[in-house]
Formats: sequence, structure tokens, C-alpha cells
Amino acid sequence: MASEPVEEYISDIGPPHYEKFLPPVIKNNYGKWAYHEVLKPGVLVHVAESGDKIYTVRVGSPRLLSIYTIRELCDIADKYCDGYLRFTSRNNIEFLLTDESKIDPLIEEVEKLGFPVGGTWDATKAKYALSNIVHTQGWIHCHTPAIDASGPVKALMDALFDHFKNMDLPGLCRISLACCLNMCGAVHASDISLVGIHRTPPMVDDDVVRRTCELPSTVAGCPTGALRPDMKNKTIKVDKEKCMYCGNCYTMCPGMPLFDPENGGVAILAGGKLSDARSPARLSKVVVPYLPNNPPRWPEVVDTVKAILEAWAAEAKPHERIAEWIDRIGWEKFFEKTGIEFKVQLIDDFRQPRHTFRTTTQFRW
Amino acid sequence: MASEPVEEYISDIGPPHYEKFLPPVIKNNYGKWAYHEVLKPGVLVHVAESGDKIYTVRVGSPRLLSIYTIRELCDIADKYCDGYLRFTSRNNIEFLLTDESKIDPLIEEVEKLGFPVGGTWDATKAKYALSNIVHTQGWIHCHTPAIDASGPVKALMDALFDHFKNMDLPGLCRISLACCLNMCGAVHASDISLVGIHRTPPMVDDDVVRRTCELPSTVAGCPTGALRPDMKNKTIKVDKEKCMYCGNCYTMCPGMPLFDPENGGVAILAGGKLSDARSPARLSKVVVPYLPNNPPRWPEVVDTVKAILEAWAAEAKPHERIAEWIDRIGWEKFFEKTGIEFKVQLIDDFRQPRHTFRTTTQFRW
Amino acid sequence: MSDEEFPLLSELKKGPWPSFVKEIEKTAEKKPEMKDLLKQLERSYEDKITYWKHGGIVSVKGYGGGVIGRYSFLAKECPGVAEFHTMRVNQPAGWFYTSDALRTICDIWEKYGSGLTNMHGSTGDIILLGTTTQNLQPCFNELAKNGWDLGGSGSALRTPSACVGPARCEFALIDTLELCYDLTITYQDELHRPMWPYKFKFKIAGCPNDCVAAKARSDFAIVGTWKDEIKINQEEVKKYAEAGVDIKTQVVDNCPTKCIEYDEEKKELKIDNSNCVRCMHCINVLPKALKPGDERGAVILMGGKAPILEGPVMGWVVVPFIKAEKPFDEIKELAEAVWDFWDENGKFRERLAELIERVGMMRFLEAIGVEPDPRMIKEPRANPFYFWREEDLKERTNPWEIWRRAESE
Amino acid sequence: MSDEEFPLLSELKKGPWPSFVKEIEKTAEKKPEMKDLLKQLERSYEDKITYWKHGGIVSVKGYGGGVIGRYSFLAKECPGVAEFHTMRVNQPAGWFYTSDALRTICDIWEKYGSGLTNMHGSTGDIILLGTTTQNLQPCFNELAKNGWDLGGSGSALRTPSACVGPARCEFALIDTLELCYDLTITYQDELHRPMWPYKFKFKIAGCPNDCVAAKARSDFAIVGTWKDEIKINQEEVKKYAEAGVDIKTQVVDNCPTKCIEYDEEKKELKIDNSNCVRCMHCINVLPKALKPGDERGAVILMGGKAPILEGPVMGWVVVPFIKAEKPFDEIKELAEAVWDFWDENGKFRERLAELIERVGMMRFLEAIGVEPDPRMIKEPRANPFYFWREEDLKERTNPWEIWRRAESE
Ligand code: SRM
Ligand code: SRM
Ligand code: SRM
Ligand code: SRM
Ligand code: SF4
Ligand code: SF4
Ligand code: SF4
Ligand code: SF4
Ligand code: SF4
Ligand code: SF4
Ligand code: SF4
Ligand code: SF4
Repeated sequence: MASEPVEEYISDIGPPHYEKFLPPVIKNNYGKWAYHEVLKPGVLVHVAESGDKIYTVRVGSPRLLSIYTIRELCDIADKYCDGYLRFTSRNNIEFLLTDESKIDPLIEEVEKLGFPVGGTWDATKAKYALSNIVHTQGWIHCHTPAIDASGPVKALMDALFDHFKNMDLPGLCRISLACCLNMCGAVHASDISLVGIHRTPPMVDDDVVRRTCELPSTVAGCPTGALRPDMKNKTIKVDKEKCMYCGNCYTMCPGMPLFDPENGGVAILAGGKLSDARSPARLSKVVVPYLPNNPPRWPEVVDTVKAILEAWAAEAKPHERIAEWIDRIGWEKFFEKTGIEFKVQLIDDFRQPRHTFRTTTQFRW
Repeated sequence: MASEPVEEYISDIGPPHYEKFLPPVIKNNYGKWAYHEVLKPGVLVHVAESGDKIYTVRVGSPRLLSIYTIRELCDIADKYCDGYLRFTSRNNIEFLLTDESKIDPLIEEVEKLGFPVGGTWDATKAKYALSNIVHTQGWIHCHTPAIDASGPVKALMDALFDHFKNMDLPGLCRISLACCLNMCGAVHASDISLVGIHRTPPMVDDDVVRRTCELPSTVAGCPTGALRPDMKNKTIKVDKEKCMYCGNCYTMCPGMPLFDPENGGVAILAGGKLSDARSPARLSKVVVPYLPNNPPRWPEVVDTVKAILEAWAAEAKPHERIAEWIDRIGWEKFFEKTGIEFKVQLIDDFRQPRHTFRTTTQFRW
Repeated sequence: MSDEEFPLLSELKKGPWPSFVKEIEKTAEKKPEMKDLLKQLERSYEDKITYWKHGGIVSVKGYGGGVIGRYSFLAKECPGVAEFHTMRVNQPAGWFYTSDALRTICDIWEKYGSGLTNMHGSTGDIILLGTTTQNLQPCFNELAKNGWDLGGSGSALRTPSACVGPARCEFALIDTLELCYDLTITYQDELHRPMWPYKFKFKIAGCPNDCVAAKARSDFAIVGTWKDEIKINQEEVKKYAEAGVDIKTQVVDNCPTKCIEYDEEKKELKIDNSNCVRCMHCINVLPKALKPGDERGAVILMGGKAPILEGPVMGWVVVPFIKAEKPFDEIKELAEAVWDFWDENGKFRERLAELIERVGMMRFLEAIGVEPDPRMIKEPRANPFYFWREEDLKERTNPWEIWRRAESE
Repeated sequence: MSDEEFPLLSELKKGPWPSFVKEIEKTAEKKPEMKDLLKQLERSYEDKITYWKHGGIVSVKGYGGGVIGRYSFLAKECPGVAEFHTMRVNQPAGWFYTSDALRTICDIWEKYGSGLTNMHGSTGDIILLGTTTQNLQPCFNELAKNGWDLGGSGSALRTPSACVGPARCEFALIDTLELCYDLTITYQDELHRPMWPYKFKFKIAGCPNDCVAAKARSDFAIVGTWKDEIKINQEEVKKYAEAGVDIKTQVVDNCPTKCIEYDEEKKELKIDNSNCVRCMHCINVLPKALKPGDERGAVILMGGKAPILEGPVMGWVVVPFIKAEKPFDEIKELAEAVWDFWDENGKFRERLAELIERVGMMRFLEAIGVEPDPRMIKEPRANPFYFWREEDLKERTNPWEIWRRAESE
């Protein structure tokens, strides 16, 4: 064993250079694209200054992909795209073609595989499809989720499927999901977002705390000061009145989970955006403080998201996103038009919330 | 002495009922005014549904009035107004007439007394005069001022006098002054405001502290936690690094004044408004962190206020107040156009200032 | 007075705006001790520092406030202002006077005080500026005999004030003067006997123009508003148009919600009232043509205050609509509920805004019995960090039990 | 798999959207241990709780991150997922692949892992979902041999990511892919060996449209912008108009500063560039007709993050304009200055935003050598509560001395 040839340990090489994976038409026209057009839902063409064109066929994905599916997608890429494909920042698959005539056969084949083509938008025509839902691990892999991730996403995308396939929305609408307040789905700036929430304080197991936790940093980590060390018993006490269930203590200390199957659930946020197009980027706001965690298809969540989306879609002006629609109609009308009840939990009371309070007599009845 | 007749002690009677002081035309038309017009700068007419009219002549006042002047004003009121007059919420004097022909003689007489007529605005014509500067005690009466109050106001109103006399501004502009951060002038919501600021931490006199102060509440009252009790010496220690010179400790404890003649001075704020007309009411923002305390005429302060006022007046659209002008042109252009240097102190760092930070790539060059 | 004696102050006698220095001089001519005020002031102008000592508790019998005690560091040099207390006299609502009434005050103040006043203080009181401890009680007695009373100071209710309102303004949506008077009279005890954690201010504006700066300067701002439709007189619209008012630029372009339309042809206005936010602008510009609706009441904004301690606050909408008709019971019940909560929960020197922020709007609304409403907020919270009550929840399950059962299977 | 076995999960095989359950099933057909994942998941669906244990530190030689350790509470019932660690493989910039490259990864993951992936994780990595402790090192070795490396986790730099940028987007104002690659390679040590108070993320968007959600999701967001004038091709404007684009409603009415004008007659656009805030909207709608200017660079927004602990943050403009050209020295120097400051001042688990807020923007800007600029703020502070340094001040005078001198005169 000791005499085995010592292989050099390869590390810190970083990812392959992206250039290796660029189709020739991209290499040739890198940074020299002139414009693009949306040929039909799911199909873009980008035209270079040189006149070269690249076609993109965008395909919806559950993100959780088996290698067997990936291989099938590779086969399609080989057949139609000289092997070139990419993924988008919202986890869709993009096939990259230069031969326009291959678009339709490709679409046919990938849809037969069960993967829908769509999700694009055409700003020139103000026609927008719904894209994929950015999401997280949930019960598939994480230790802190209040809800599953892939499940609610599947249920939602089934319900909103037509909006993915057709560019029938007035503006961009991004839906995201995170399964706990850590918000790995970065749902804090989406048009509509879903976040798993706990609603009961951590359940301390003194034994586990003693074995696995660093008391001072856990206590210091509670944003509301709800924890105190119990030095005598080497454990932690929770002041339930002060806890707002953020879960930071559990992240730091395995001895204090917040799980509570009947009380955990989903909060809905709305009105975030990231682009600076027209109006500035901004954070999402909580509009429904709690919906039950109702697997396998989370009907309350699906209905609420649909209610928001459809109310907006029916009324928005061209290009107007949910945030901008609310800017125009006012939050009071948002609640009226979506049928969502305004609950006291929506009024901020974290830190110095004064900038969220209305300081004008301007409002609508 | 003991046999003197016991007079009933009169107290808690409250102010006289206002009705006693209303001119008959007001009593007759109370709540039934139909509209008003501005006849000329300083002169309003209000017309009742009945057709009755009341004329108002508005007169600028230094607010600090001697009883001898008040008597002179009363004489004028008797002569032209059947004895009726009032003061405005910005400390101007208003003579109330029913006989239009008496307006000009009244004006002549009151101006001869040294009191200018003006300060009105006409929304229909979008012509606005500058009104009086709301202000506070300063060196005349208060124990905490960083600057005088009446002095800078006089210097400013002299410099801006024409704007009081003529309705030559594009929109309403309210100037206010407070001589310390207690802000009795409520300058926190004015178009332009001046506030006296200290810039050095309290100078503790242990002796005075021992004699006059309640340590725990003084210490607890410091918003930045800059104070600690020195129990042994029964006094208070200041952590100079943490002090931002608010003066709350001095209000609570006479042993720790912040005065420092060469370092105290004036901060200028801008962009506040109170009315909800057009855009919502909002707080003023600090635009100049410090100007020297330079009696008797505070030239740096006068120049800066003029710079802001004139830059705005030159560019604003009809009705557009300073806040709204900034909404339109952006803060970056405000600093450019007024020639005011943007200083790091203007960036908020009190409590959770994040809502004042720019979270968009939208800005101008 | 010779200008050489007061070289710095005499600079402030120049210029067109009426001079406060001249006012003091004029007084000093009749009341020589007031020359000491000029002396002390000149000294402050030289040294750039106040010469007034910190505080000093003085008062009149039965009252805990209404007088601001003041003593001079320059008592030796300026004995005339060694004691220089201020009396806050409660103004009549709307600051209306007759010359007789003013003369009465002048006469009393000539007898017992410096002869200097502020018409008015920032809170709204008649400020009688400077007298001795000895003169306070007789001065008060004579004021009282003539129907005047002191305003507030200290940790008490402060003198309420109101815009001119229905007395001389076509925009008034509530009776500001009567409400101001009524609250002042109803709460005399609260006004004169400090018994709260800190000061508390009422201000009353007849409409959203807020001519009394209520939103920013009062813990409890009462601002007139309406709920129904703006009334349009199309004849008057036409007249304004014909008189040269550019209705499109002046009015339509400035409507915050773009809910008002102008037909240039017909010279007619149309308002989508469901989107009107009652900002007043169109009514301000065209007072003859537009009138607020008839379903009138007030918005209550709470917490307005200056920056000490936690930063300045523009009042927060706590009640989007409340009736404001005599005897104003709804408003009084609300104010009293607020005080109860403040009494129980407020810390020493904690204004209402700071209390609400500390305990959370949720608890505050619950305590004062007000239902949550989106009109209270600019926007909902961006953080999902909120509290639940036992009664909102089902019975708690213990995850350890679930997991241990699973592990042992 | 039979649907009776997994009644709840099988509900999620229905419907038109591709089903993750089917993906797991498909894998389980080849790799029977993956049936245990379905089992555990079905159990979670029944009991509404996760069955994954908290944490577990596992890694590969020389690395402090890149693997998320995971153990099951249902190890007995579902031994196939008793250990189920995730490997984060650093994606190629822009997520471009060849089928060969993907197949290589699939082959390695077939050999050493569950066969399940996320394409991609929220940070941007290729997520290889589930393997045993034993397989980690050989899997890594084989990935490395084939040119792949791990991404970040823990209190380290996280895998940078970038929008498609110049590779396939006409709007790209900076070379997002090259910058992403360069930063990733330059900071391999920071990426693989956690040594900071907490995590740190770079994201790079080619223009303000921010197709990679950089503003909200990265401590250091690099967003392309320009400084000079938008280029207008009036011919193309005309063509759009003729093709039926309603330029007035679509473009002009949506310009946030109303700085773009359309001449309906001439079918021409005019832009007041001094008021353009570079929002991209007009360019987005009329890509053939409008192009950003030539003076290109980036805005750096810092502090973007999720809500734990102090609430969510949308990144703050810290540098309104910075050059972004190879070798990107300006950007690297800036990032390194930030890290130095964070290293020295950051508390355990304190993200950059929270640090800046705690110490104040003033100290932060000074430390990283950036001049204050109004473009950094939405509005200046409303409170006059700021600090001065010794060097800003004149010598301190003692008021007591002034007063005592006065008193004793
Ligand atoms: C492929 C992708 C970039 C990538 O590196 O993967 C991409 C590609 C394009 N984006 Fe994007 N965006 C992509 C994610 C985003 C994101 C990020 C996100 O959603 O998390 C945003 C910010 C979302 C937000 O603001 O919340 C985003 C906001 C935009 C916008 C701004 C739209 C708006 O009105 O706010 C534009 C401009 C436009 O076309 O209107 C844009 C424009 C474009 C264009 C037209 C750029 C171009 O000329 O190529 C691309 C084609 C869009 C289409 O489908 O018609 N892209 N785009 C991403 C596709 C995601 C997906 O699968 O759906
Ligand atoms: C007399 C007074 C009320 C009182 O009880 O004393 C008053 C009287 C009127 N105000 Fe006012 N306002 C008075 C202080 C205020 C204040 C308070 C303040 O300045 O501290 C404000 C809020 C200022 C702010 O927003 O910062 C105020 C904001 C308005 C507005 C809103 C203007 C705007 O564009 O924002 C109007 C409407 C208009 O006429 O444009 C208004 C309208 C009016 C009208 C036209 C109402 C009417 O029909 O009678 C009155 C005559 C104005 C004129 O001079 O042409 N009044 N007005 C106050 C005169 C103060 C002075 O001496 O200058
Ligand atoms: C006389 C007056 C200024 C003036 O010249 O008009 C005044 C004068 C003083 N105010 Fe004031 N305040 C006066 C109206 C205000 C206002 C305006 C208002 O009421 O509309 C405010 C801002 C609104 C508010 O309440 O927030 C105001 C906010 C303060 C504060 C800061 C309170 C806060 O919560 O931030 C203090 C400090 C304190 O209470 O300890 C204060 C404290 C003081 C003291 C008592 C000084 C002190 O530290 O104890 C001043 C006495 C000066 C003197 O020697 O005469 N004064 N004070 C005003 C009262 C006259 C009147 O009764 O009509
Ligand atoms: C895998 C991934 C979710 C996904 O399904 O895509 C993920 C998964 C976890 N994240 Fe995350 N985060 C992931 C992207 C994010 C993002 C989005 C991003 O990076 O753009 C965020 C929001 C942006 C941000 O950084 O603020 C995010 C914010 C968090 C936080 C909250 C951090 C904060 O400062 O607020 C935590 C909690 C923590 O760090 O202790 C966290 C912690 C975690 C942990 C490690 C759980 C924990 O408490 O320690 C999760 C492990 C799950 C598992 O078992 O696999 N994760 N996490 C994402 C990483 C994949 C990848 O490398 O590509
Ligand atoms: S959002 Fe929470 S539960 Fe979901 S993957 Fe991230 S850390 Fe885990
Ligand atoms: S869940 Fe959050 S608020 Fe509650 S105790 Fe834990 S850290 Fe504190
Ligand atoms: S602002 Fe300050 S210094 Fe001026 S009167 Fe009020 S408390 Fe006194
Ligand atoms: S001046 Fe303000 S910040 Fe400074 S020590 Fe006194 S109370 Fe604290
Ligand atoms: S607040 Fe309204 S009602 Fe009162 S005076 Fe001003 S405009 Fe008239
Ligand atoms: S009151 Fe204001 S919001 Fe209502 S129509 Fe008039 S201008 Fe528009
Ligand atoms: S962020 Fe800009 S440059 Fe990057 S893909 Fe989106 S539109 Fe193109
Ligand atoms: S980029 Fe935005 S701000 Fe600039 S002209 Fe176009 S739409 Fe207007």
C-alpha cells in the first residue's frame, strides 16, 4: 500500500473555463449580439452584429433531475444542438441551436419526454410567460424545513402550467419558494413567494443541547433575545413570549428544533422585484402570514397564489409587475382585489418598523 | 391676615371659548365658507355660501412681541377691524375685516409700524409667498440651545424678505428653526429647516451631577448607550466614541452640558412636508451636517438656505415643493444644483438605517 | 439704547423684517430691567453660549406645569433677569382674539412680568416671557380671574391646538375649534397635573393640508377627511378654464393617483373616486369648482414627535376614519384607551411612538381595540418574523417524540 | 414503484409539470437504494416533518466545505439514505455545458452517488444529491481528475454565479462570465477553506435587469451599467412603430423619470440622458432601436441577503461606478478591502450587511476607501444624530469655565 505511486492530489482547480462549453456561434459572436426576438413561447432567437443567429429552446425542469434524465436531455442536445445546452438562473434547460428547422422536432421530442417548452417573455410585445419556480430542498434533503419544497412547487406549476406554456401574462412574474426562514430560495425579492414557517418556539432537549451546543453563541444568536443560558443545567431556556420562530437557534444548536407538524405552514409574500426596469428593485412583503402545511398538494397555497396571480393578470397594464400594480392601486386595494384578508401579523414589529407605517392621510376606500 | 375673605381659587377653567373672539361675520358663516381668493400678496377674501365676505390681511411678525407693540396692533384692529384679529399657526398676525375699502389704509398703517404684509399663497394661480419662520427660544430663554433662534430667523427673513412680500415662488416653502435637537420648532417636517447642534460630548461636572442628577435614569436615557454610572464617585462617565451629542443627558441631568461655542453650530435639513397635497407628508432630511454658529447674522446659514431656495425656485414646476422637486430630479441632482457638498454624515447610521440606503442601480450622473 | 452698548444685537435691528431686538428695546424703555435681557443676550452673542441655567421647578398652586422656570448665570451682572420664568397661557382655539382680550393680557403682563411675549409658542400657547418666582401666583390669579388659564408643560397633556378650520376655511371637514376647545376643557386635569411617562400632544387639522402641522407635532393628530365622492361644479370648472387656469398641468398632472381627468373640449372634470386618495390638491387649486364629499370624519395619526430619543416620527395612521362630531365621544374613548395603555406600559420619558415601536403595533391595536387595516401601513413587513398566540395554534407536537419513535422502529 | 406504496407522493406524479417524484422513481429503478428516499419522503409527507438529522460535518481532504453532511432519523427503515451527503460542484460560469461534460458528471455520480442532482442549487452549484461518507473522497478525486471542483459552503466564499451575459445577450455591459470565472479562480482558497465570520457571496449581472438576482442574493453584487448616452437608431424606432409597437404607452409612459419623449409624427425618440436612470426599460422593449452607451462598468451593491438575523436586505449601492475590465483589479481590490474590514470587525455569523449597519456606513466607507456619494442613498438621514471626529473639530471649550467666570464677575 505504502508503495503505491503517489498520485498528485488535484484540488483548487475551480470550474472548467466556460469557453469550453460555448457553441461556436457564441464564441464567434461573444459580446456582439445585436438584438433578440421571441419566435414563439419558449423559443428565442438572438441575432449578432455579424448576422449570425442562435436559437434557444427553453424547457421547464423540476430541477431535481436524475442522471438518467440528464442523459436523455444530452441525447437531444446531441441530435439537434451539436451537444450544446445550458441551464438558466431559474433552473430551466436551454437547448442552443443554429439550425432553425430543428426547433420544432426538438420541441416535439423534449415534450414527449415530459418536459414542457415555454417560460419566455417578449418585452417588445409585452407578453410574458410564467417561468419556473426557484426553490430549495425541503424534505428531500434539509434538516430545517417547515414544509417540503419540490412538492408545493410541483402542485403550483401544475396549476399555473398554462401560464408557463403561453405568454399570456401582462408582465414578468417570478415565483419562488423557500422551505424555512433561512430562505435559500431567496424569496425575499420575488413577485410571489412562499416560505415555510414555524410557529412554535424551539423544543429544547436538554440532553442534546448539553452534548452538541455551544451555549453562549446560541444564546447570542437569538435576534429577539428570547434565550438565556441555564448554566447550572448546561442547557438553554426559551422565553416563549419573545420567540418569533426564526429558527436561528436550531441552525446553531441541534438540541432545539422548532418542528410542529400541525402548526408549521406557509407564509405568502408578494411585490418583490429584482430588475430595475421601470421601478426600482425591492423586497417582497408578507401578505398572508400563515397557510397550513397540507401535503401532498397544498391546495390552500395553490389557491392563494392563483388568486394573487389572476387578480394581477386581469388588471395589470402592459409590463406592470405585481409590485408596480400595487404601487398604482395601493395596498388596500391589493387586499380587496385578491380577496386576501389583512391580518395584524402583516404589520411590521421587528426592530424599528416605523418606515413601514403609513404617515399620510392618502389612502383609498 | 387670617380673617381676610377667602377668595375662591380659580383654576382649571381652560381657555376662553373661541366663540367670544369670532367676528360676527364668522359666527354667521361658521362652517359655511364657499371659497377664497387671494386679492394680492397678504390679502385674502373668504366668501361664504351666504355671499358674506371676510377679508384677511396677513402681517409678518418676529413672534417675540412686546406688549407695547401688541397694544399698537390692537389699536389698528380697533380702527379697521372692529377689534378682531388673530394669529396664524406660523405666528403671523391676521387682521380680519369686512370692509374692503379699509384694507389699503390698514396695510399702510401696519407697514408704517414696521410690520410687513405678505406671506400668502394662491394655489389657483400657483403663486406662493414665503411665510414666517417657525422658531424657538434660543438664547432668549432656553438652557439647551446650541444656537440662538430669533437671531438667525431675523437674518434669514431679511435676506428672503422679497419672497415674503411677493408671491414669487413656484410652490409652498416652509422654513423652520430649532435651537437644539429637542426640535421645539418641529423642524423635522419642513421644506427647509435649521437646527442647532452640539458636536462635542457632554462635559461632566461631577459635583453638579452628584447634587442634581438621578444616575440610573440619565444613563438609561442615552440612546446610544454612551453613558455608564460611576457608582463609586456617584457620577457618570461618557464614552465619547459613542456619543452623538443629542443632549438628552443634559435635559435629564444639569451636570453634563454639551455647549462648546466654537464647535456647536447649525445643521440644515430639507425636503420635509406636512400637507398631503399631491405627495404624502414626510420628514425633512439632513443636507448640511454642520455650519458654524456665527452671530450676529449667521452668513453661512443664510447663504446655504438661499442657495437651496433659489435653486428650487428657479427649477420647480408649479406647485412643486422642495420634496417633490427632489422626487423628480433625484437627491444626486439636488446636491449638484444647490452646490451643497454631499458629506458622509448625511448617510444614516442611527438604529437600522437600511431603508435609507439605495437598493437600485437607478440613479443619475 | 445706544447701539454701541450692544454692537452685535444692533446688527439685528437692521433689515426689513421686524426686529425682535427692537421689541426688547421698546420694552426696556418702559421696563428698565429688560435692559438686562439685552445685556445677557449680547453676552451670549459674544460668547456663543446660553447664560440660562438648567431648569428650576416653579409653579402655581395646584398645578404641576404651565410655568418654565428659568434662572440666569449672569444674575449679578443682569439682576433684572436673575429669575426669568415663562408662563404658558392656553390660547383660545384658532388664535382668535379681540383687542380687548389682548389688552387685558398685556395689562396683566405689564404688571407682573417682563412685558415680552411670544405670540405664540410652538405648541400654541401664549408665551409670557420672563417673570419672577414671586410674581407667578398673583399673575396666574389675575389671569384666571379674567378667564385665562395656563397651558401644559412637563409629563402632561400639552395645550391642544387647531387650525382656523370652519371659522374661516372652506376646506374644513371637522369642527377643529370646537374639538380643540372640548378636548382642552375635558382634560384640564391631564393638562395641569403631569402624571404620565412623558408629554402628550393633540393637534387638530381640518383637512389633509394640515395647516397646524399636526402630523409631525402631535402624539395624537386629528386630521379631517371624507369618504365619499368629491363634488364637482362643472360650471365653475369652465369658469376657471376660461379665466386661464391650465387645468391639465395644474390639476390633472399633479393628481397623485391620476384619477382625475379633464376633457379639454367640454371643459369638464371627471374623478374616479375609488382611486382618489383625498390629497386635496385638486380642491386646493379649484376651490370654487370642487368640494370634498359629505361623509366626513377624521384620520387619527399617532406618534408624531421630534427626534429625541429614537429619531423623528411623522404620525402613523392608527384609525383611518373616525367620527368627529360633538360630543366627540369616539375620539375621547380612543385617547383614553391610548393613555391607559401608555400608563401601564410606557417607560419614563418614552413617547407614544417609542412605546408602540417597543411593544409592537399588534399589542397596541389590541389594547386600544382597533382592527388592523391596510390603511395603517405603507407596506406590509418584509420579514416573516411575527408572533402567534396560543389561541391561534393547535396543540404542540414534540418533534423529539416523532423522531425517537422513528429511530426505534 | 407501485402507487399504493407511496400514495401521497404518487399524487405528485399527476399533472402536466415534470414530476420530481418520477425522477426519483426513475433513479430507484436503476439504484434500488433510492427507493428508501421515496420511503422517507412519503413518511415526511404523512407526518409533515423532516426526517433528516441536524448537520454532520463531512468533507474531502484539504477542503473545509463543498459538502453538506446529512444523516437520516430513519436509518433503520431506510438504510439506503442513512448517509445522504450532498456535494456542491462548482458550475461553469453561465451554466453552459456540452453533452459530453454533463455525461461525465452523470457517470461519476452514477458510480459514487445517488444518481440524483439539482440542476442547479440556488447559489448556482451543480448539486449532487446524496452519497455516503465513504464515497465522498473518491467521488471528488474523479471529479477533479475530469476538471471539476467543489463549490463553497460554510463560513467561506460561496460559488460565484453570473447571468448568461455577453455569451447570448445583447444587453450585457460587462463580461459576466469572465468576471465570474476569474473571481472563482482567484479566490479558490477563500472558497474552499472557511475562515470568515460567515458566508460571502458574489453574483454578477450583466445589466440592471439582474437576471441572476444578484441584488438580493449576494453580499457583493456586481451589476453592469453605463454612464454616457443611450444610442438611438431612429430607423429601427420607425420600424417598431410600423410593426405596431405602441411606443407611447409601452415605452414613454413607463420611463421612471419621464426623460424619454416620442414624436408621434416623425416616429422618433429623444432622450434627456441627464435624467435617465438607466433602468433598461426602453432598451428592453426596443432592443433593435436602443443601445446602452459606451462608457461601461458596474455598480457594486453590497449586503444582499436573506432575513436571518436582522431581516432581509436588498443590496446597497456602495460603489456607483467601477471599471470591470480584465484583470478586474479594481473589483478585486475592493472585495479584498471589504474582507479585511469584515475579518477585523465582523462577529461570528454576522453577514456584511449586518456588520455595516452595526458599525455605520461612515466607518465602512472609510475603511474600504470609498468616497461618500448621494448615489449610495435613497435619502439622507432624517435624524441629526451623527458623529464627528477629533480632526473635524476645533479645540473644546469648557462651558463650566465660561459660566463660572460669568457668575463670579
Ligand atoms: C436566461 C436568463 C439568464 C440566465 O443567465 O439564465 C434570462 C434571459 C433573458 N432575460 Fe432575464 N433572464 C433570466 C432570469 C431573469 C431574472 C432572475 C430571476 O428571475 O430570478 C430576472 C429578474 C427578475 C426580477 O426582476 O424579479 C430577469 C429579468 C429580466 C428583465 C426585466 C423584466 C422586468 O420587466 O422587470 C428583462 C428585460 C425584458 O426582457 O423585459 C430580461 C431580459 C432577458 C433577455 C431578453 C435578455 C436577452 O436579450 O437575451 C433574455 C431572454 C428572456 C426571455 O425569456 O424572453 N430579464 N431575468 C434567465 C432565465 C430565467 C428563466 O429560466 O426564466
Ligand atoms: C392661516 C393658516 C391656518 C391657521 O390656522 O393659522 C392657513 C391658512 C390657509 N391655508 Fe394653510 N394655513 C396655515 C398654515 C399651513 C401649514 C402649517 C405650517 O406651515 O406649519 C401648512 C402645512 C405646510 C406643509 O405642508 O409643510 C399649510 C398647508 C396648506 C396647503 C398645502 C399646500 C401644499 O401645496 O402643500 C394649502 C392648500 C393650498 O392652498 O395650496 C393650504 C391652504 C390654506 C388656505 C388657502 C385655506 C383656506 O381656504 O383658507 C388658507 C389661506 C392660505 C393663504 O395664505 O393663501 N394650507 N398651511 C396658516 C397660515 C400660516 C402662515 O402664517 O403662513
Ligand atoms: C417654548 C417652546 C419653544 C418655543 O419657543 O415655542 C418649547 C420650549 C422648550 N421645550 Fe419644547 N418647546 C415648545 C414646543 C415644542 C414642540 C412643538 C409642538 O409642541 O408643537 C416640540 C416638538 C414636538 C414634540 O413634542 O415632539 C418640542 C419638543 C421638545 C422636546 C423633545 C421631545 C421629544 O420627544 O423628542 C423637549 C425635550 C424634553 O421634553 O425633555 C423639549 C423641551 C423644551 C424645554 C422645556 C427645554 C427642556 O429641555 O426642558 C424648552 C423650554 C424653553 C424655555 O426656556 O422657554 N421640547 N417642544 C415651545 C412651547 C411653547 C408653547 O407651549 O406653545
Ligand atoms: C442547497 C441550497 C438550497 C437549494 O436547494 O438550492 C441551500 C441549502 C442550505 N442552506 Fe442556504 N442553500 C442554498 C442557497 C442559499 C441562498 C441563495 C443563494 O445563494 O443565492 C440563500 C439566500 C441568500 C443569502 O445568502 O442570504 C441561502 C440562505 C441560507 C441561510 C441564511 C443566511 C442569512 O444570512 O440569512 C442559511 C442559514 C445559515 O447560513 O446558517 C442557509 C443554510 C443552508 C443549509 C446549509 C442548512 C443549514 O441550516 O445549515 C441548507 C442545506 C440543505 C441541504 O441539506 O442540502 N442558507 N442559501 C442552496 C445552495 C446550493 C448551491 O450551492 O447552489
Ligand atoms: S430554505 Fe431552509 S429548509 Fe429549505 S433548504 Fe434552505 S435551510 Fe433548508
Ligand atoms: S427561533 Fe429564533 S427567536 Fe425563537 S428562540 Fe430561536 S433564535 Fe430566538
Ligand atoms: S429647541 Fe432646544 S434649545 Fe430651542 S427652545 Fe427647544 S429645547 Fe430649548
Ligand atoms: S449627548 Fe446624547 S448620545 Fe451623548 S451621552 Fe448624552 S444622551 Fe448620550
Ligand atoms: S388644515 Fe384644511 S381646514 Fe384647516 S385651515 Fe388648512 S386648509 Fe383649512
Ligand atoms: S383629491 Fe387628490 S387624489 Fe383625489 S382627485 Fe383630487 S388630486 Fe386626485
Ligand atoms: S442581466 Fe442583463 S446582460 Fe445579463 S442576461 Fe439579463 S438582460 Fe442580459
Ligand atoms: S433607460 Fe429607463 S430611465 Fe433611461 S430613458 Fe430608458 S426608460 Fe427612461
